[in-house]
Amino acid sequence: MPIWKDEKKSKREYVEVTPSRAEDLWLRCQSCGELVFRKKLAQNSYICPHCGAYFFLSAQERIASLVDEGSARDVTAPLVANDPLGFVDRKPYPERVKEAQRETGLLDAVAVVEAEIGGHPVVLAVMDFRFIGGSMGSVVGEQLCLAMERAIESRSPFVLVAASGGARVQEGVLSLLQMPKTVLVRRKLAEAGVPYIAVFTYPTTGGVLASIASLADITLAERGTRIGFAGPRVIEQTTKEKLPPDFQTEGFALAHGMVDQVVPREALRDELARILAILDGGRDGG
Amino acid sequence: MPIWKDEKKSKREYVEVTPSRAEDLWLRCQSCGELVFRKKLAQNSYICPHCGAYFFLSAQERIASLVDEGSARDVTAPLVANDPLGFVDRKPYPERVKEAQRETGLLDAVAVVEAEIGGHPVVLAVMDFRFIGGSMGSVVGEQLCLAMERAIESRSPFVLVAASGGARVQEGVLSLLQMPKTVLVRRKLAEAGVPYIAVFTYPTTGGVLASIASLADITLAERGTRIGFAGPRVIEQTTKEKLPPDFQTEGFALAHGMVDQVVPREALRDELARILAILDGGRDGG
Amino acid sequence: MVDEATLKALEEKVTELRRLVEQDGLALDDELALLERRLEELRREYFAKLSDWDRVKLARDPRRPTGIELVEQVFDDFYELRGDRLLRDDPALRGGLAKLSGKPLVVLFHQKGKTLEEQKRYRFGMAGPAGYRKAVRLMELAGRLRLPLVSLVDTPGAYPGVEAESHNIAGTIAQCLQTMLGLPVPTVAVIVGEGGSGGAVAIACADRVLMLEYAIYSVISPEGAAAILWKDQKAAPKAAEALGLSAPKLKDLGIIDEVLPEPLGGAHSDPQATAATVRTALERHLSELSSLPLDKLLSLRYKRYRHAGSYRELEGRP
Amino acid sequence: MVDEATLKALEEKVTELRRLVEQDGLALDDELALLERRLEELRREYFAKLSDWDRVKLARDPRRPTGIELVEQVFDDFYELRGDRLLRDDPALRGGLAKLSGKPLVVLFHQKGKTLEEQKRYRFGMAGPAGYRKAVRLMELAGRLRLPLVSLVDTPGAYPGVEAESHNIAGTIAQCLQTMLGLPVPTVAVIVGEGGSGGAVAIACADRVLMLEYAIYSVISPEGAAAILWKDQKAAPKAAEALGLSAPKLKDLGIIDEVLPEPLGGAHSDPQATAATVRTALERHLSELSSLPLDKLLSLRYKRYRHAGSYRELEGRP
Ligand SMILES: [Zn+2]
Ligand SMILES: [Zn+2]
Repeated sequence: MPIWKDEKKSKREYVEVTPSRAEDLWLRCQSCGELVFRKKLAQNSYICPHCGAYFFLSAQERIASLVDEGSARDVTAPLVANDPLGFVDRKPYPERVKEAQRETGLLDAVAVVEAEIGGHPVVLAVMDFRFIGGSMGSVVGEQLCLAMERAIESRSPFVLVAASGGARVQEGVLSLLQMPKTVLVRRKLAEAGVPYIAVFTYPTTGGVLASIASLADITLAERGTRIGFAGPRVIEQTTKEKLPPDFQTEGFALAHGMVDQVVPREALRDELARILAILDGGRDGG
Repeated sequence: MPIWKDEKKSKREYVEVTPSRAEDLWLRCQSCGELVFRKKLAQNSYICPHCGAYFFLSAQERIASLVDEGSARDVTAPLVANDPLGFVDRKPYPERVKEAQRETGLLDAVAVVEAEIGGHPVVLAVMDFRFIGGSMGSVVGEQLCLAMERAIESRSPFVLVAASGGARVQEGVLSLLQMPKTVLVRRKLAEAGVPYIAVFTYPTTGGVLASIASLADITLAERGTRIGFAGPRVIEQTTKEKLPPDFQTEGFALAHGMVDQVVPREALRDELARILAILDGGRDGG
Repeated sequence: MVDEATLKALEEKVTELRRLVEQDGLALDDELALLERRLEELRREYFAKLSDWDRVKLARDPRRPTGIELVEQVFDDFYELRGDRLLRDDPALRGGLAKLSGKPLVVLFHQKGKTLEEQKRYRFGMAGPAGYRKAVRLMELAGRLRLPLVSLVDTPGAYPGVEAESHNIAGTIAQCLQTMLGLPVPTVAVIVGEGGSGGAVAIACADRVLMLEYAIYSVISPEGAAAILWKDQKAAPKAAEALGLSAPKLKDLGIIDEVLPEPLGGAHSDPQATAATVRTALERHLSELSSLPLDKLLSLRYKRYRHAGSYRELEGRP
Repeated sequence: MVDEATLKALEEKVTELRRLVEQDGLALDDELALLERRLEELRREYFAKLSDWDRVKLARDPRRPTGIELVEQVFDDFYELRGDRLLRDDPALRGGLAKLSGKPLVVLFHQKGKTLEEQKRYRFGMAGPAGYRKAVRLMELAGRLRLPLVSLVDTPGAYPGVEAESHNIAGTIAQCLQTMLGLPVPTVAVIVGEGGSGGAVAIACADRVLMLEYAIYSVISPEGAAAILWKDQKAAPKAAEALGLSAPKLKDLGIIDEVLPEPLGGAHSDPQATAATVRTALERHLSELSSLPLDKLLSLRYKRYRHAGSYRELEGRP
């Protein structure tokens, strides 16, 4: 999985890092080759203390890195994917789902928690790219809708940490329909006046970007993410265009007005806490 | 007054044409030098039958060229400009207003009629560039608001033929406030679901373009008009930019998505009638 | 078994012969009648066992009536509205005012080309940010003037390119979805050719979604799915089958409301008849939807999209 | 009579001397005190007979606190939001979330620069389509989250240029007006420097419009009016007088609600005090507006702008 590495703040580099297994106490950084103690890594927002490379984050690790310790309550609905098309490519879809479940410990590509960030309650949905590329199928769509409905009910801001390669191809048009579905409930969130903050992490692309992820009140991009609708290969094949070197980087997105701020991973929690503190008028003496 | 001339459809040229006096039976085309019989000119949409140059149109002539014969009822409110600032440049403002009134036979830079176009009732407001450059002061702002309110009441589409150099400088910020004022009533028009068609004629610029004129449901540009916010001289002085040859032409506006269609003057009436016929669901058997 | 190439060759021969008879007055009526009978037989045979890959090719056939051809035949009048009021006018996604059964409406449609030159001009029906922004503008116009919205969908997908990404094509599609789903007027989408991914659903999230019989609607192109999932370009026919992109299949899944039958040989073999079918269906669905009170219309729309998807409650953690 | 140059020279001398005393510890207290007394006298004299042209120069003085400097001192926290979601981020018109008296709000402000380099970066506070589109976006955000909107206006006008015209700067300003006038939340504008024409009113059509004492608000720059109406660049001072662009004059005309007093010498002579004045005024006006029911707020806004202007009924045709 290619992720971003910030070497002396000037060189930009993607490196392959194997997703970690929960039982490993020590992890080897694929960028500099050093062994890092997992606990230390967690304290350092999963950034290699030796070379600054960003380790890939599971949904669980991402949640832990963002919320106030001990505040998270898992509210992911107990839903699993059907196989409406009886889809078989090199593998049957149900098998892919089961494998991803085993690998990630998740039911599908998103985890939802109620938690606090800097003392401010939120409904937090975190997508996991390890689960079939973070693709949005029926379960992801439903989880996001349920999360937003929960945010409306509790009047807590909705925070989405996006990480997705796009639609869940194996569910066909039903997967495509998760775009209007999530947008519809985002409209309800807006009508209720509940804030929605999106965080784009590696990668935020395709149908997720072209629906729910692009419609936040406030949009942060984690440093090193990829943000774009179409894949670079598709673009090069279709248009024969030469892609600029910063194409679909977070800097490209910022330069083109697509995101409000680019945030280094280690600052993300504080940045969210600061925004939530401003919005939380009722608490701070309003 | 520079207006546009279409010579063999390829050459683009602006020519000076003196505004006509109502008592002249024959007019000399400033483009080709030929004398033209006024009545014949009127029948030809005030386009020179010899060279195709567009003659400058007064508000009264424009109205006559657009509406069904005998259908127009003048509903311009009997309002005249005050001189809130006691403004004197090379001439006192009240004197300028009186001169313009004498020259145009209008109270201010806009005339409003209830009329029919192709049998479809409209409230039609036509600006007159001869009246202090078609500038939008308090009277123009109020007339446009009253016209829109009349359209709301009668549920007839509102048609604005814009021709303006911008704000009425002599009324200071009060003139600037005609921008939010007209936009506010345009909001009411929208809430009432009454259609609004704007026709950009020579020239549609400045504060009028940056408010009411840009907010129509459907926007036509008469061939040969100038459409732009800032004057070319201001732009060249401020930015030292070289302006492209088609800058702020109706073709430029079409190319940049600012207008729906460019229409030759002789087709304008039929074009409006066709749009009104489509919108007029109740009449045509709906 | 009849293959596509044989059929196409015969179709072309018949067309040519018909021209000779009709225009040049050649006395070939007997030969023509014979060939026409043979063509009909072949067509029946071919269309009886249509594979999904055949459907993909049919849906993309450049002879198929394009957006503007349908619009001009389906509606009584059409007045095109151009431009997104910011960037430009995108010719790949067009729209304007139109009239149906004497009532005004707003129509949006993708535009493809027939000749190579046209195809280039319309970018093969792939619209960019300006196109989808124009769509948002016309949707808002429809809402403001209380006019129903009809969309005719025919695109391989949104245009992928540097300029499109620079102008936030993804965010613009999201805006389209958001606007269309909130319209206080009836909305009907007809997938008339290719319904390709995000670029299609952006203007297809309607109260009613209809499909021409040989149109396709898919989350990804079969070629794309073949490359990504099968790692094999040649797997496209297999992918087409797996993706469930045909109109009958999508009707079975409850994703679309109605399959609009095409003439034998496909829409291009009789564009007039095809347009008449679309027209009749639009009249019926619009009349049904227009009779609903607004709150009912909106709550039905809400239900339709809120419950889109297929999943089940967990019976025991995996 | 004191002129601007004399005053400015003395101001600079005092500043320099103060630096020497405070930083380098030089024993020049007596000289400083003397000069400071003299400066105060001169200031009093100068500011007592301020011409409108003097005000124009004051309003444009690059030493004046810029948008971000005010925002950081007026509000308790400020979180900048960037980008128009289509073109780019325009640094000449900025905005974000802020807090005042513990309550969240959305703030918009023009940004000018102090140094030449900054001035270029911020295009002298002249925003283009991306800036006004960002303003629309943040206005909509304020409406959605029910947050009051505050704008600090300081611009010579919208940016004039080919790119701005290509992206419909006029239409974008019109959108700004339309959005701001429809917001279901209290809106307060403060003209803190230059309120230049359409680029100013685009974010100044608020429920309350306040002005710093030496700010200006004008339909056209005095230089522009001089060129167009007097056909004479040197007539700018005369034009400034004629245009009625000073805060007291605009208060007399009922165009603005309140003149916020500046420290002697102007806002830049005591930015903290200026910010405190703005803050207190904002708190008062927001608290008044927030206590109104929404329909009352909107009907007051409607009256304010519907009745803007000065005209009379005709007594007899001319
Ligand atoms: Zn490392
Ligand atoms: Zn002539």
